Formats: sequence, C-alpha cells, structure tokens
Amino acid sequence: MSKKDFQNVSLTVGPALAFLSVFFLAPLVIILLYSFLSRGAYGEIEFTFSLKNYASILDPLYLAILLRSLKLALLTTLFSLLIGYPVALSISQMAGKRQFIFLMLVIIPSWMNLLIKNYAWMVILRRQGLLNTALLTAGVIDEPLSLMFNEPAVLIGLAHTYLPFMVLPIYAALERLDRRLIEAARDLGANRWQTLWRIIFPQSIAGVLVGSILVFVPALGAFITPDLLGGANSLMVGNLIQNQFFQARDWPFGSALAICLMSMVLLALLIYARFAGRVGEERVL
Amino acid sequence: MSKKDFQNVSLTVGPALAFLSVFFLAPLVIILLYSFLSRGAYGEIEFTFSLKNYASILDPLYLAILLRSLKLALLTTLFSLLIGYPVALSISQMAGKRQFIFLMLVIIPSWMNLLIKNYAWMVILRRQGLLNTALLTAGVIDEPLSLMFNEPAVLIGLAHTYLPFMVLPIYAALERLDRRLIEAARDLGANRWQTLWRIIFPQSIAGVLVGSILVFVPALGAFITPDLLGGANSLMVGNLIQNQFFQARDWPFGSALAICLMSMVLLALLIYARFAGRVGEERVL
Amino acid sequence: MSTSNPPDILTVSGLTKKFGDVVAVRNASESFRKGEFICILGPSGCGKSTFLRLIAGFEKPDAGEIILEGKSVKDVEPERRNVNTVFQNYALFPHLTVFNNVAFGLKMKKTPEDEIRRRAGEALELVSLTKEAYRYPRQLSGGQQQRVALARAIVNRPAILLLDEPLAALDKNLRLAMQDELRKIQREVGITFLHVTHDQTEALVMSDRLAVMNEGVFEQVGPPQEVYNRPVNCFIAEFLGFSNIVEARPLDRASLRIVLNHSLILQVAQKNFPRNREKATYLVRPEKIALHRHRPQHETNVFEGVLTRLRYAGPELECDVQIGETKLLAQAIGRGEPESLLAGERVYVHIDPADIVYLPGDGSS
Amino acid sequence: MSTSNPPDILTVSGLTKKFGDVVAVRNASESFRKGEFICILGPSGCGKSTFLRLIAGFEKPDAGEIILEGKSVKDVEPERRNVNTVFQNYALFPHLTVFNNVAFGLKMKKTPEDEIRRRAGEALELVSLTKEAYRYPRQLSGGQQQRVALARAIVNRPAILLLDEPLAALDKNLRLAMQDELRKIQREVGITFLHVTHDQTEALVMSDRLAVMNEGVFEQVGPPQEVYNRPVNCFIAEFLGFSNIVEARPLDRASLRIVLNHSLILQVAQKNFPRNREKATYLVRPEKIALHRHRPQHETNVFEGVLTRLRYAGPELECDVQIGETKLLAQAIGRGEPESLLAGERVYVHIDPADIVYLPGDGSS
Repeated sequence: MSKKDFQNVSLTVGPALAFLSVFFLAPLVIILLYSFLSRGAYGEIEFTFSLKNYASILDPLYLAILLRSLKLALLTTLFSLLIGYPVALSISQMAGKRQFIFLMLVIIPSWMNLLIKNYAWMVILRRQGLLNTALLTAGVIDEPLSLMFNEPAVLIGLAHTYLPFMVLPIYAALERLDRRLIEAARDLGANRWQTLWRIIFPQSIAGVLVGSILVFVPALGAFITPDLLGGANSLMVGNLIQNQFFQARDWPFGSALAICLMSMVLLALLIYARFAGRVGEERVL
Repeated sequence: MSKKDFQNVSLTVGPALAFLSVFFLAPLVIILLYSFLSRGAYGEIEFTFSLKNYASILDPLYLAILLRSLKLALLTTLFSLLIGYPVALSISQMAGKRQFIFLMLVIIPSWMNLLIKNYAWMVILRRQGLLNTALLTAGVIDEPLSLMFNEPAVLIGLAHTYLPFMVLPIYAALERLDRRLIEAARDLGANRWQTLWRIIFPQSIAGVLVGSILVFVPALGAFITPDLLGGANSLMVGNLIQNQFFQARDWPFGSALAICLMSMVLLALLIYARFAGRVGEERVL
Repeated sequence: MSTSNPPDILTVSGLTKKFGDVVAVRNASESFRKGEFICILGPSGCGKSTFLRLIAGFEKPDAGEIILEGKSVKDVEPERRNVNTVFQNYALFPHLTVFNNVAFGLKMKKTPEDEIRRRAGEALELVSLTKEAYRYPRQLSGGQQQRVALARAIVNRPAILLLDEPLAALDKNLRLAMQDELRKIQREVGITFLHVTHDQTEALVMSDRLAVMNEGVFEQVGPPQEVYNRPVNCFIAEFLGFSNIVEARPLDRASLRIVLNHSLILQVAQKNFPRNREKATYLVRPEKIALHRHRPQHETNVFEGVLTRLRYAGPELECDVQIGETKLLAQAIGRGEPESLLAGERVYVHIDPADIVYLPGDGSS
Repeated sequence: MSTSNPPDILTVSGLTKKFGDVVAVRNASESFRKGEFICILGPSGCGKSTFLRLIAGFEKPDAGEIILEGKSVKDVEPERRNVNTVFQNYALFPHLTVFNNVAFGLKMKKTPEDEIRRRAGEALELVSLTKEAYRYPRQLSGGQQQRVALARAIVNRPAILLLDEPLAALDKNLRLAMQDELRKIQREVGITFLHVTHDQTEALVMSDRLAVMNEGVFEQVGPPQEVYNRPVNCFIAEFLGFSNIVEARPLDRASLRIVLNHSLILQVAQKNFPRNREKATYLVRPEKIALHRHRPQHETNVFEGVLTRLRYAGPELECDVQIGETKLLAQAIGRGEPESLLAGERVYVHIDPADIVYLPGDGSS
C-alpha cells in the first residue's frame, strides 16, 4: 500500500494533528505577543505595542547575565565533551557484559531527579558540608571554604546533570562505527593513536555534535542549578526569567527575555544544522 | 584489532571512568545515607541511625501526595499515549517533506524552556488570562473561572511538556516497521483498520513502552509544573522534597522522600524491562 | 490460442505505470493460463517487480486493464483481489506464530475456526512444517521461513500466486532444492504461479513459459528452450547466457550462404537466412561451437583456427578461438578431446547450420 | 620443492586459533611462494577468514608460527607487518577522498609528499581511477570502490596481499569482469595474492594454486584442475561441483575391474584401483558421463540405461540415468546428439576408465 493510499487513515487523525500544532505552537505565539506589551503599575498587562522590553535587555546588568549564561553553557559543553569522549570511547571498546554495566552506570543516575542531584551537591559543597568537614577533620584547612554560590559550583552541577547527554550520542556513534575501518587503518600502518585521531574521531563527529547540542541547549536555559548552587553573582538567564514572572511580575519583560533565550537556542541549532550538514555530506555512506 | 587488544587504550581512560562512576553514584549514596539520619532542632544533621524518616512517609498527608503523584504521572502517560499515537502514526505515513515539517513541529517546542512553557499556560489559564478574557468578552460566562491551581491544569502542563517524548519513540518504531508487513496484511485480506490493529500496533509496542517510560518517570518527579500550575491541593512528591530541603530544612526527611521517589522510578523501570523483554522476544528478528 | 489449452486466468492489456518521469511498466499486454508456471525474468530495475505489484494491487496503473478471472480488478483494493503474494524477504509477521501467520488470511475472511485449523494444517503439511507450527518466524531458518511464506499465501487458494524473487535470499544449495520443491508444490496445487526472478538459470529450469522483461516491456514470451535457443534480439541473447553476436551479409539465397566479417562464409538453415539484402545480426551460442584437433569429414561450416585462450571452470571449458579476423568464444564440457586441447594449438571449428540463429529484432533495418 | 621455483614468502606451521570451544583454524601448515595467486576456498564458517586475519595480525594465534619473508611475525602488530588486506566490504574511509584513502598507508610511513603523490597516482592509474581521485567513496559504484580498496593496499607494495572475498558484494557480470582484472593486476605487480572465497567457479578460474579448507583444516592444496579432477575426499568432490559418489568393491586386479552396487562391473585406470580389498569410494563427475542413442563401438564401460529425467539449464543439460539399480547424474552440453534426447528414452552410457576417480580420503578403512 503506497503512502498516498494510506492517507485515508491520516485524514482521520488529521484533526488531532491540527490540534497539536496549536498545542505546541500556542505558547510560543503567546510569549512572542506578550513580549511587545508593557507592565502596568500593579503588575497588570497594558495592551500597547512597544519595543522597550527588548531595549531593557541591553541594560549592562542584564547583558552581563546573558553573557554569563552563554559562557557557563559553553564551558559546560566543553567540560562534558572532554570527560565524556574518553568515557564513551572506553565503554564502546568494552566486552558485551561490562559494556552494559557501565552504560547503566551512566544512564541510571540520569533518571534521578534534578532536584535530588543538586541537593546532593549542596550536601557535599556547602559550608558545613562533607568536603569541608573532611578537610577540617584532616587538618588541611582551618576554617570552612566557600565552595558553593560561585560559578565553578554551577559548572559542576550542570556538567553532572548533562554529561549523560554527551556520553550517549558519542557512544552511539562509536558503536555504529565499522570496526573494519579500525582494522584497515592498522593494516595500513597506523598505530593506535593515529587510528584514534585520524579514523575514529572523524567518524564520531556526528555524535559529538549531537551531544554538544543536547548539553548546550538545556544548560543555557538552566535555572534550578544556578538557583541552588550559584549565588547572586552566578545568576543565569533562566533565573532572570523566573524572577520577572514570579517576583517582579513584569510578564512582558519576562517574555522578551524568554524570546531572547529561545533566539539563542535557535541560533545554536542553526549552527549545529550547518555543521551536521557538512559532516553528513562525508558520512552518508 | 580485537576488543581485547584495544584495552591498552581503555587503560589510559580507565581513571576517567573510575572517577565518573563515583561522580555518578556519589549523589545517590549520599542521599541514601542522609535518609537514615535525623534533623536537629536548628536544621542541622544529627548523625544517628534511624528509620523514622521512612516511618514519617506513612503519614496520611504524605501518602496522599505520593498517591496523587502516581495518579497524575499515570494519567499524563495515558493522555500522552492517546494523543501521541495517532500523531506519530499520522506523521509516519506522510511523504518525506511534510513528514520533516511535522516532526519539527513536535520537536522544536520541546527545546523550549520548561519555565516558559508553564508561564505560557499561566498566561492562558489564570483568572485574568486569555481564556477567561475571551469567554467573558464572548459573554459565555459572567465571571472568571478558576482554571488554574487544580489537578487538570497540572495534567495539561505535564502532558504538554512530555508529549514529544511519547511521539518520538512511537514514530521511530513506526518508521522502522517493514512496509511489506502492511502490504502482506492487505494482500491476505485485512482492511486498513484490521492492518492497523493486528499488524501495525503490535509492531510498535516497543516504541509505546519506551515512550511511556520517558513520560512517566519525569512526570512522577515533576515539581515546577505542579508548583506553577497546581495549587496547595495539587502538590506532588517533587514539591514535597523541594520543600523539605529548602523551607523545612529537614534534609534527612527530604532524602528519605527522594529515596522513596527513586524507588518508584526503579519499580517503573523494572516493570518496563519485564515488558520490553517479553516484547523483545517476539521482535528480535 | 487453441481450445485444448486451459482458459486464461489473467489478462493484462496496455498496462502502464510511471513513477515521475520513469516508465516502470510500458504498455504491457499478455495472457496467462490456469495452472501455468510463468517466470518473469529481467535485470534489476526492468519493471518486473512493479508488474507484480500492479497485479497484487499495491500500485495503481496509470493506464491499461487487468482482467482476473474474467473481471476487471484495476480499481479493486489488494485485500479484495483473489491473488496472494510471496514477498522477497518473506514479510512474515514477527509477532505471530507460524500457525497464526498461515491462518491470518483465513481469519480475515471470517472462516470458521475448525476450517481454519484444518486448512492451515494442510498447508503446513504441504510445506513440511507441521512440527514448527507454534514457533515464531525468527526461530526458523531462511528456507523454513520461505516455506511459511508460501503456505501463508497458498492456504487462501488464490487464482494466482505472485512470487517476488522468493529464492534470492537463500544460499546456493538451498536455492536449488527450493526450485525443485516450488515446482513440485505448484503441480500439486495447480495454481498459476507468476514468479519474478533475475536469475537466468532459475528461470530456464523452473518455467513452463518464460517472459523476458527489459525497460518495462515484455521483450519475448515463450517456452524457455525456445527463448534460449531462438531469442528475438541481442539483449535477450546476451542476458540469457554467453553468446557470440556477429554481423553478416547474405551471399547466396540458393545455397543459404552468408558472409561474416567479409571473409568467413557460413551456411545457415533456411529459416535463418536474412529477410533483407543488407547486413543481419546472428547469434552463435558458445556451446554450439565444436572444436576438433583433426578436420571433421562430411560436415559443412568447418574452419581452421587457433585456440588463443583456455579458461578452466570446473565442468566447463571456455575457449577463445581466432579464425582469421573473427574471434569466437566456444564452450565445451571437460571430457574427451576438448579437455586435451592446449592454448596456442591449431583447431578445427565446426558449427551446425541450424545453430547460427538470426536475430530479427536487431540490425535488420 | 624444486630449486627452480620462486622462494617461499610465507610459511605457516601448526597454526591454531580457537574462539572459546570452537577451533576456527586447526594446526594449519602450508607454504606460499612469491608471485603466486592462491585461492582459499571453503564453505562459510570453515575458518578461511580467520586464517587471513591471523596472517594480517588482527587475531593472535593460540599456537603455531607465521614466517613472513623469513622472519616470525607471530607477535608483530598489524601495522608493522608487511602485508595488506582488501576487505570484504572494502572498509574505505568514508571521510577521506579516494586519493587520501590510497595515500593513507604511505602517510603513516612518513613517505615524502612528492613520492606519495607519485605512487598513489600510479596506483590509481593501475586501477583506472585517476579521474575519480578527488571523489569520496560514497560517490563511487561498487566496482569502483572495490578498485580503490585494491589500490589502497597495493600502493604499499606488501609482500603479500590478502583478499577477503573482495568480489562477493558485486553483481554477476561485474564479478566476472573483476576476476579477469584482478588476475591481470596481480601479474603486473607480481605480489603474492592470498584470495579467500566461497565461490567455487571463482576459485577454479582465478588461482594458480587452490587450497580447500573445511572445519579449520586445509583439506587439499594444489593446482585447480588437479583438485577438481582428483579430489582427495567426498567433501571436496561435492563442494567443488555436482558429483556421482559411488561405493565399489575391487573385483580383479589384473583386468582393473571393480563392482558397483553388486551389479555394475567397471574398468578403472591403474592408479584408481583401490589399495585394499574392501569397499572403496569413487567419484564420477556428471560431465564425464557420455550419453549415446546407439551403442558406441570399441569402448569399455558401456552400459544400457534409461533417461529418467531431463533438466534444461541453458547451455547445459542435466540428465538422470537409471542403469539397473544405479542412478547416475550426467551433464551434457546442449549441442548435437545429447540435445535431441528425450526423457524416458533408452540410452547408452559410456564412462572412460580414467574418469572413475578413487577417493583415498573416504571409505578406504
């Protein structure tokens, strides 16, 4: 039965589909519209078109937060890649049963609630936390260190949260890799490191790109981790949005920030699509 | 080069791997340990072993919240399946270009920040929101309805958040489906609905199971959506945990609740593994 | 068609199917009789599978008519056509047991439970899989899966069974065995088999009638020996096996002599003398060329040549022979005199006039 | 080995490789000479690919020795062995151009830039792919990819080229053409080729020496005609083609006669008379059995029989002949008298005494 022929069935679910497009797109449209409105004196919405919300984003205070978000998201991606690639490679080279166990070790904690993960880090890093207690007891330090409420703490929290999203696509790419390519490289005189760098890595680029985008996008919009592990100096754009909607009650400005965040995500996706397209050309085989 | 032979490379990344296992497992172990400790008078931790945190969970107030979480997670899964399956089927039957567009329509909003999605729903559902305004203007109602701060609002928010995780695995399963099986069914006298029910659906069960687990697990641990869209009567276990760590400062009890949540997730995963195993037996071909 | 033949069960006329700009099947017209075993043979992409899919109803024709058992089925859905298909990779339902696969068609037709049990049981017996009834397809070997696919189709007693390269996925020995088994089963059930293949030997060995397809057109339809020995054009000649294709001019109608390459004078059979006075194309199959160390007596068409190359391929011997400017490929069986020949030796070539076959479809312009 | 032969380039002795309980290669000992084209033929799973992988260094032997150009390479890493492999599905690097694929081996050896350009250019010329140098593998046809794989290996001038079923993925006509091209290239470069295949005809046609492998053991090694005509056991006889395998008892050593099935008395050649007094196993290749309508004169081993079945397979004719209680398969070429025979006809069977081959490896206990 041809695809065309099956459209009778499609027709019957067509309405569901139309409903869904709205369901998915509606929030986007609403936020976009709101971003051009203004906040009244008591937090109510004034229905007048204005670009002032977008102008406000250019305030150095907000710009600094946007740039910090970008920096932390990029660092999280880089950090995850540097740790994730060797881990993925190492797992992909293991024998069947060991491979399964280590994969589970990577996957299962990612099922763990984000809250729980972050609280665990608080337990470790806070002033009266495990690390300070250990160091004090061991006599390495005299008074507790400030390990929390700074950017490194946010970075650790984010990397911990998103690392599995880096490891899994790279692992998948390495698993798909034709083992005979490795044999062919060795056969032609390449030693192990030459094989890794000239054959294995280029063949896993697609996984690296997918992993990077899967880490970068949620890291950019993160708000719980910077809220819990970061201090006032480590706010990210997600916190700013949350703040505008919840505390400041400036919904139009919050919407403009949200649109700004989504534009950055879209930009990242476009860059990814461009790279992926170029890599794809050399990988379609 | 055999797998064994490659272990020279593995050895070099072995430390990274060991480090990671700890990195992944440490939070789990810490939370587990804390759950057996007690809260002191001022929120500090008392290092005495006790099971009383687990006993406290049996308090009817907490049990009700646990059961509500379970109910909402199950309903979210069911709701997503009922909407998601026809959508996935419909997309899988489309021609190449249209298929791509509709897939993007499902995927792109899922990149949208969870906060933004929930705020959009607040914009629609709140007392002075779009829906009430529209209904009032149209004269359908005389005074604003209470559309928010109840379980249905949480359900809508959760389904909206997790629906893509249901659609994509089902779509993937349907795409993998050998089109000749459909032709064979028609050839043997099955009409379109018989083909759908007797051939297509059984062949996509694996996708349905993956989708269900991908929706159920995060829905069970959700805390932002019930926080924003649900009221005091729609709290879920995620909120409870957040509350214990942040407001009540009873970390040991929060840890016990976290362990309880993770046990429920683990149980769901075990049930899934059991089903998947059984389906797998008939699908390995 | 003589009245003693069985009635036509399927007739297609002017059948055409395009995919975009590509014409997959072009104006095909042909009739198939009840109980025939027909092989449709052609290179990949020749349209043979599309032809089968048009008959099954998986594709809708752009033009033409399909008459099945006297009724047009052009606009009938696949599930309402009295034909069944054996798919190339079997397309067995992986979630159903062998028995439920075979019973599927009967269940769809709401056949009573006990009749289903009886008929599916008979079909499984026919393909010797009674013991495997409650296994799943993945637990069977390739050959067994192939037999399940056959039973699943035959159990519905279709007017025509369509087979889409059903043996292509099997290895050589199993394929040979299944060829015999398929023919045996076809004779037992008496259903018309329309069997699509790209394997020349398979088509020659199995078919009652062989239809050679190329670029969407039936080039020649007939008994396999006839198509092999008297192809109508170069394409069929070369597709069906090794061949020497030569151009020649008529020399003398009375003595039936023609000239090859301006030098070699050959006598041909009456029916092979070219219709026109210009050049014509001829086929000489390599196995029709006899090689001798000593000049054979009392024979026409004997030439002296040199054996330039020998290729030893098990039972057969392939030889390149140079006769003046003409190079011919000869094939002999590895026994007796031919086996003792050596490369570089002088040999005498003998070609029976009846084995020099005129190809009407080429070069006769 | 006579001194006029080229020197041995590779010698394996007692080579054994196990995977768990499965012995893939069992105590293999054999020498290969410089410039030889050797085919290793065997059914799938016989260990032939493992043998190749042991030579290449992808697997480490459990026992035995590998001497390459006079030195043991048993413990040498693959990248340091002077052998190169053409992989079954080519294993071309998809992210590198054709040129960079071919140049890869030279780059790894830190060959100067201009020498790389010259030698890779020559290698591409050898396989007629100069124009495709800057394409990517996926832009090439299967046959072209195969030639890139060949160039990529040959450019390194290895002592031995290992070919792991390099033609298996090509379709029939291309495979035949590549067989000729591979042999031509091998003669030009003069490198020893170790070519693994499961295709009997390919092995018979291509090899200088044929090594038949079964269950990890080299069963017979020799020139292809010798292995085909004088196999040492049933397995080789049946694996290399159709065969009549019969049991017989010696009757009279003086007249070299043996008895088949207690009834048929056959004369055999001196070398084929059984060594012992008990029963022996014989092979008669179907193509060695001649069928005649009239009794041939002045011949030994002529029997009267009935033609029970004819199978027409293009150039060949396969016939089942019943002689008393003995059923034989005969193969004839479709020309002259055999082609005119009909099923059910009485025929005279003639078998040359030299064509009744004693199989020393079976039934001689």
